[in-house]
Amino acid sequence: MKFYSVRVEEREELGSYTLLRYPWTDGPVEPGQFVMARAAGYPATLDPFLARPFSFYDYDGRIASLLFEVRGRGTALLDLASTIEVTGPLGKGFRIDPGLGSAALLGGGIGVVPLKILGRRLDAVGIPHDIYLGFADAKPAAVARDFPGAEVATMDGSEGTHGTVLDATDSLEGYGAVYACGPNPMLAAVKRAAGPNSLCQLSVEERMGCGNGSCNGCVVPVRGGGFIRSCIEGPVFHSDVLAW
Amino acid sequence: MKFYSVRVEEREELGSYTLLRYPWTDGPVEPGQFVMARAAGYPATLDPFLARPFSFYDYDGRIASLLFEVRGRGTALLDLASTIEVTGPLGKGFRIDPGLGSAALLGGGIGVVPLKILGRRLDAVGIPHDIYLGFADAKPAAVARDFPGAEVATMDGSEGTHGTVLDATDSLEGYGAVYACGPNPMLAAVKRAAGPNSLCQLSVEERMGCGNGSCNGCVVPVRGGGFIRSCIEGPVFHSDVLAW
Amino acid sequence: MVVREQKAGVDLAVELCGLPLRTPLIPASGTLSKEALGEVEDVYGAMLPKTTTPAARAGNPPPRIAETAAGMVNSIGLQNPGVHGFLQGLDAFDLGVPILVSVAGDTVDEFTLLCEILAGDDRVSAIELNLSCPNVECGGLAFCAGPASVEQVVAACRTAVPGKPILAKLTNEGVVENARAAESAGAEGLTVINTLPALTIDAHARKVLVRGGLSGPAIKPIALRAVYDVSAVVNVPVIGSGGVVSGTDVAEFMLAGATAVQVGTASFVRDPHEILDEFTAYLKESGLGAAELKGALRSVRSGMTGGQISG
Amino acid sequence: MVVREQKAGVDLAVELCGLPLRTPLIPASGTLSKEALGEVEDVYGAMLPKTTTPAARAGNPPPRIAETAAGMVNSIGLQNPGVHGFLQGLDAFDLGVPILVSVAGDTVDEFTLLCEILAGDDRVSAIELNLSCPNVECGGLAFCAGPASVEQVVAACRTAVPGKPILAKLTNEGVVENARAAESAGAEGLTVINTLPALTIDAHARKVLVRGGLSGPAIKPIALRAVYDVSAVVNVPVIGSGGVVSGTDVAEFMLAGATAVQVGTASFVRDPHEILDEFTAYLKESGLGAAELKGALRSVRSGMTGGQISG
Ligand SMILES: Cc1cc2nc3c(=O)[nH]c(=O)nc-3n(C[C@H](O)[C@H](O)[C@H](O)COP(=O)(O)OP(=O)(O)OC[C@H]3O[C@@H](n4cnc5c(N)ncnc54)[C@H](O)[C@@H]3O)c2cc1C
Ligand SMILES: Cc1cc2nc3c(=O)[nH]c(=O)nc-3n(C[C@H](O)[C@H](O)[C@H](O)COP(=O)(O)OP(=O)(O)OC[C@H]3O[C@@H](n4cnc5c(N)ncnc54)[C@H](O)[C@@H]3O)c2cc1C
Ligand SMILES: Cc1cc2nc3c(=O)[nH]c(=O)nc-3n(C[C@H](O)[C@H](O)[C@H](O)COP(=O)(O)O)c2cc1C
Ligand SMILES: Cc1cc2nc3c(=O)[nH]c(=O)nc-3n(C[C@H](O)[C@H](O)[C@H](O)COP(=O)(O)O)c2cc1C
Ligand code: FES
Ligand code: FES
Repeated sequence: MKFYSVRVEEREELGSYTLLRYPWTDGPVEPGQFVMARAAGYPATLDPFLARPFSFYDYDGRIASLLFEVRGRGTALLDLASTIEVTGPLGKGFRIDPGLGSAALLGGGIGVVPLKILGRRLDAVGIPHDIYLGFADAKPAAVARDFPGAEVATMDGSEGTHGTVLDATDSLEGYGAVYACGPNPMLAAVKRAAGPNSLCQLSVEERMGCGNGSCNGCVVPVRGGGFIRSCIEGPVFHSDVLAW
Repeated sequence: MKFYSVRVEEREELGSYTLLRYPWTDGPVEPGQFVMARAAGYPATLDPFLARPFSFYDYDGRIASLLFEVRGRGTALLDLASTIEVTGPLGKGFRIDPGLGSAALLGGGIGVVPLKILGRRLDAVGIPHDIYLGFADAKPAAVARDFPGAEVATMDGSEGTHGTVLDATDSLEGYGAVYACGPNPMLAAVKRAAGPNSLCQLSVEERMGCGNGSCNGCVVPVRGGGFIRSCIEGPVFHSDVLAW
Repeated sequence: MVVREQKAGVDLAVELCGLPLRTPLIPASGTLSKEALGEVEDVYGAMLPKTTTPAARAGNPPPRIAETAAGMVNSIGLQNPGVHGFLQGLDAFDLGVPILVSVAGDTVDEFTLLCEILAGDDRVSAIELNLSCPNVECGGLAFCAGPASVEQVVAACRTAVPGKPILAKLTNEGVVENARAAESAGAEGLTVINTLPALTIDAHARKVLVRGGLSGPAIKPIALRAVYDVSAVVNVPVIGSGGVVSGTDVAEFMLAGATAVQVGTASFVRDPHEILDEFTAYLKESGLGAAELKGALRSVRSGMTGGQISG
Repeated sequence: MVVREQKAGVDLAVELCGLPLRTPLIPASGTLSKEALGEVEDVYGAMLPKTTTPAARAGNPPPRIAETAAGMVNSIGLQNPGVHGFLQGLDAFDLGVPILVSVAGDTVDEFTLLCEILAGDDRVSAIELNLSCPNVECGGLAFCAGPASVEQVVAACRTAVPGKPILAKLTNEGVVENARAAESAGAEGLTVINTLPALTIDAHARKVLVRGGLSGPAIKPIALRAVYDVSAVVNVPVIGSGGVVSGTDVAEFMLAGATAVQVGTASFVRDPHEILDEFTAYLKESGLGAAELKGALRSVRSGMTGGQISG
């Protein structure tokens, strides 16, 4: 896989998350696409060895940005880096169908990331949409300032609705399209809540070894049996493809 | 082995070498002693895993400094670091015997490092000494500015005497004590040149795994057979102990 | 006839079992997908897709991978569409270089069947037997992939495909004896080594995370020892595999005795063009052609073969 | 009676072959010198100096070590003053915890002789047989350290020291069978695993740099699999060794089935107090005592024992 070494032009803390901006001119980027990224690789260090997947948070044709939560070593190192290694855009993003009517966008925690470009794209083609964001508490919810008009829920009630992101919605059944990104249990709940009449697309989070379809490490179970790769056939799937 | 995380207070380029200053208050440091050092360890990265040995270049009771040449990964990372991990002073340094008369100090390339503290210590006890420094060419020879009055030789003749550090000396036989640090072939040549009448001490450079005597990785062959550890019994040895 | 690849005046070509390879690099089986082929043009001397089996296999449920120090553990479970589906998709792997096909069976008969199917396919230049999977006939233990079963499988396959070279891919466990067994049963080449049995545990969840095979730079010194010791005792070419990340690593494996070298896990995090460029630079500096590296070690320290006392 | 070490209200004590250990940490043989003992007070539950042999050994000429990805290769060559000099210096290792002594012979008779010498020394609480060295009786091949020779050596030593527990230290190669053999020959404990055979090459000098044993975090997943599989088939306690760097690593080995855990290469680059502190914090968080970790894995995925299909 080809990695590009890029300078971090700006680093910002956004609630619990870190925002990194880096120069990127090799567009276009589809909403829901991701990059593999890491702080440093060969020859400086061979550990951690693998890169990590991150959705595009924003992209204006010149500057791309990542928004991430520090979880383990990969993200801790990224958080400190002044130069990072990234791939070009990978995976299949959210499909937009102007024929479906209004859309609901649901993000759970760091799962808000792909919704920013998605919202802008829906605006561009004139699809009305509502944004619902769920967080553990008020600290990560600070990112909601980047999503004007979004309904916010927190598990501890310290901001917005008390409860899950689904508690912030009345019902998803009225929407023609439902888009969601977040932890797998949230995605399964969204799938159920969306019901059979809307087109429901879920961006899943699996461990990834390569990001270009080579390792078969990132699979999700599909209806009818078997597994497919979330880096190539996803990370965004129609909810009825998934066996969960 | 205990490592201390210290901030690099100053970084300077000195000809081909890098000088790092860091706070250190756990004296005293004997001339010829060394530390194990590295840029980062667990949990950030497990590669490179081992630390590397570096002589103390200077120490004033408050600030210690390392002077090093970037050779491989360990030194390349050290060169970029703003925080480094170091041990306390290790090994047996140069022994100073005021009864021996004047001393010759010989440094080859980055082997100049331990001579700075040594020269100052000789000054303190009133032992007259001459300093001879040998380098590949004029670029690394820039470090000689830190050794006022030193005779310099370069292999390409671009500065000082054309030739090896021994070519910069008339003869070593008149000195009561000879101190040398540099590549092993240079040390062997100094041993021969020092002759049987002076006390000749050599600081050797072997790969080290631990620095505290535990791995048995850093041995040198001794006269009469067998091997001894350069991190504990050295790195400074009386020349007649060594089987080369 | 070997097609000579001249890159910066450097001769990258090697010959493997009579097959001319433009470069000694080969993708390790299971680490280069169809979708990624566009990124690797002109790098590899041969193609080597993921192992195929008689019937389609769904593979293991996730999590299938876990990162470890300078490496990773995988338990993909040989997910593949089965040999017939595999052959339908094989044209994608035609990048103008020989195609090697990796096969695995649960029984000797399955191995033989796969070889018979591939025997008649002109696109297939050679067959790599993935002998590292647990063998059902021996009760599901990878351990029983000892010399006797290696010999049995190789001999059966050798008979089933008279016209194509057979390569035996071995694990580290018992590699020298297995290499001898494979050679004497007729293998024309040996791939050394596959991943090592490994396990990762999530201490906080108190769960086994992934049980599978360890790959990546962590295992390079193990793989180098295996290649070195196997090369010393067999006459057939050895293909090095395990932890190759850089062009210098490729050189190390060839100096250790390998004729060609596989790039696996590293291709997930590096552009293999860079590896080839570094290898080319190495050859230029050393003044040698790729085919000359084998045997170009300047000195072998005494006591360097057989059991060296560590510790 | 087990001396209970209460650190932050956490129970660190374990029992190993009837010996009470204040903590489950033990220095791996060959990685902690007399000179470094001042740095490790209160960390270890037992002491374990470098392997000793009947006669003094000078060891191998340098270079003896080479760094590798997340690890190192060593070929020290069992440098030691011989068992008599060793015993003269043994008092230095008395830190108030049991002393285990590691021995290695070139022949079964040498192993027996060492055990007989140690049998009468009250300072020695148990004997670890370093079975990983090439065995001269088998023609110098590490390989012949198979079940038959393991059984032979352990049985002979068992007879020679009736009064002290015998631990067999095994390599990864054939570890499960060798563990069974050692147990049936009377070993009261198993140390799993020693370094793996490995080789490093300096491509620019075109020389073998070091041939020896690989240690460090690179081998942790290999060692964990070995401990897990061995623990599943033996009844004697297993001591984990290989790549432990952190307190979480200690927990992983104990969850995998180890009763105690050795710290080797990591002690060169970390203060073992930190490892113990991290382990203590882990226990605190998990609410378990050290002795409860063995068997505390919450779930074992199906197909997790025996041969898991990777690739
Ligand atoms: C397509 C895709 C897009 C993503 N986009 C973003 C993003 O925009 N911002 C962001 O912060 N994160 C994103 N992630 C998640 C991100 O990749 C992980 O947080 C990251 O890999 C963690 O790396 P680490 O080295 O810090 O943690 P590790 O050390 O790898 O793991 C730390 C902890 O996180 C858990 N963990 C790690 N990866 C996963 C996973 N895939 N699923 C469940 N648990 C896991 C581990 O079990 C462990 O407990 C995305 C993931 C995918 C697949
Ligand atoms: C007691 C002692 C004091 C030292 N003091 C200093 C000092 O003050 N300043 C300084 O710059 N260096 C000093 N060194 C040398 C320094 O330790 C090495 O340059 C360093 O370990 C190289 O690390 P690396 O990761 O950059 O190189 P590596 O990647 O480890 O090696 C790069 C290249 O250097 C060679 N190399 C590495 N270590 C050695 C060695 N010990 N002997 C011979 N060749 C070697 C390797 O073969 C390789 O070609 C000292 C060494 C010792 C033993
Ligand atoms: C420098 C060095 C010397 C060693 N010497 C011995 C030894 O004398 N006897 C022995 O049984 N094991 C020896 N070992 C192996 C260790 O005891 C340990 O089993 C192995 O290194 C794996 O653990 P680690 O990864 O924690 O180092 C040595 C290891 C190293 C690195
Ligand atoms: C994700 C993954 C999948 C693999 N699949 C296969 C496979 O299908 N068949 C096979 O023979 N080897 C397989 N391997 C092993 C590699 O081909 C290679 O031998 C091994 O990874 C060591 O090389 P490396 O360290 O360069 O990756 C796989 C390895 C990985 C990491
Ligand atoms: S991450 Fe490797 S196949 Fe998807
Ligand atoms: S460096 Fe380990 S004993 Fe000297």
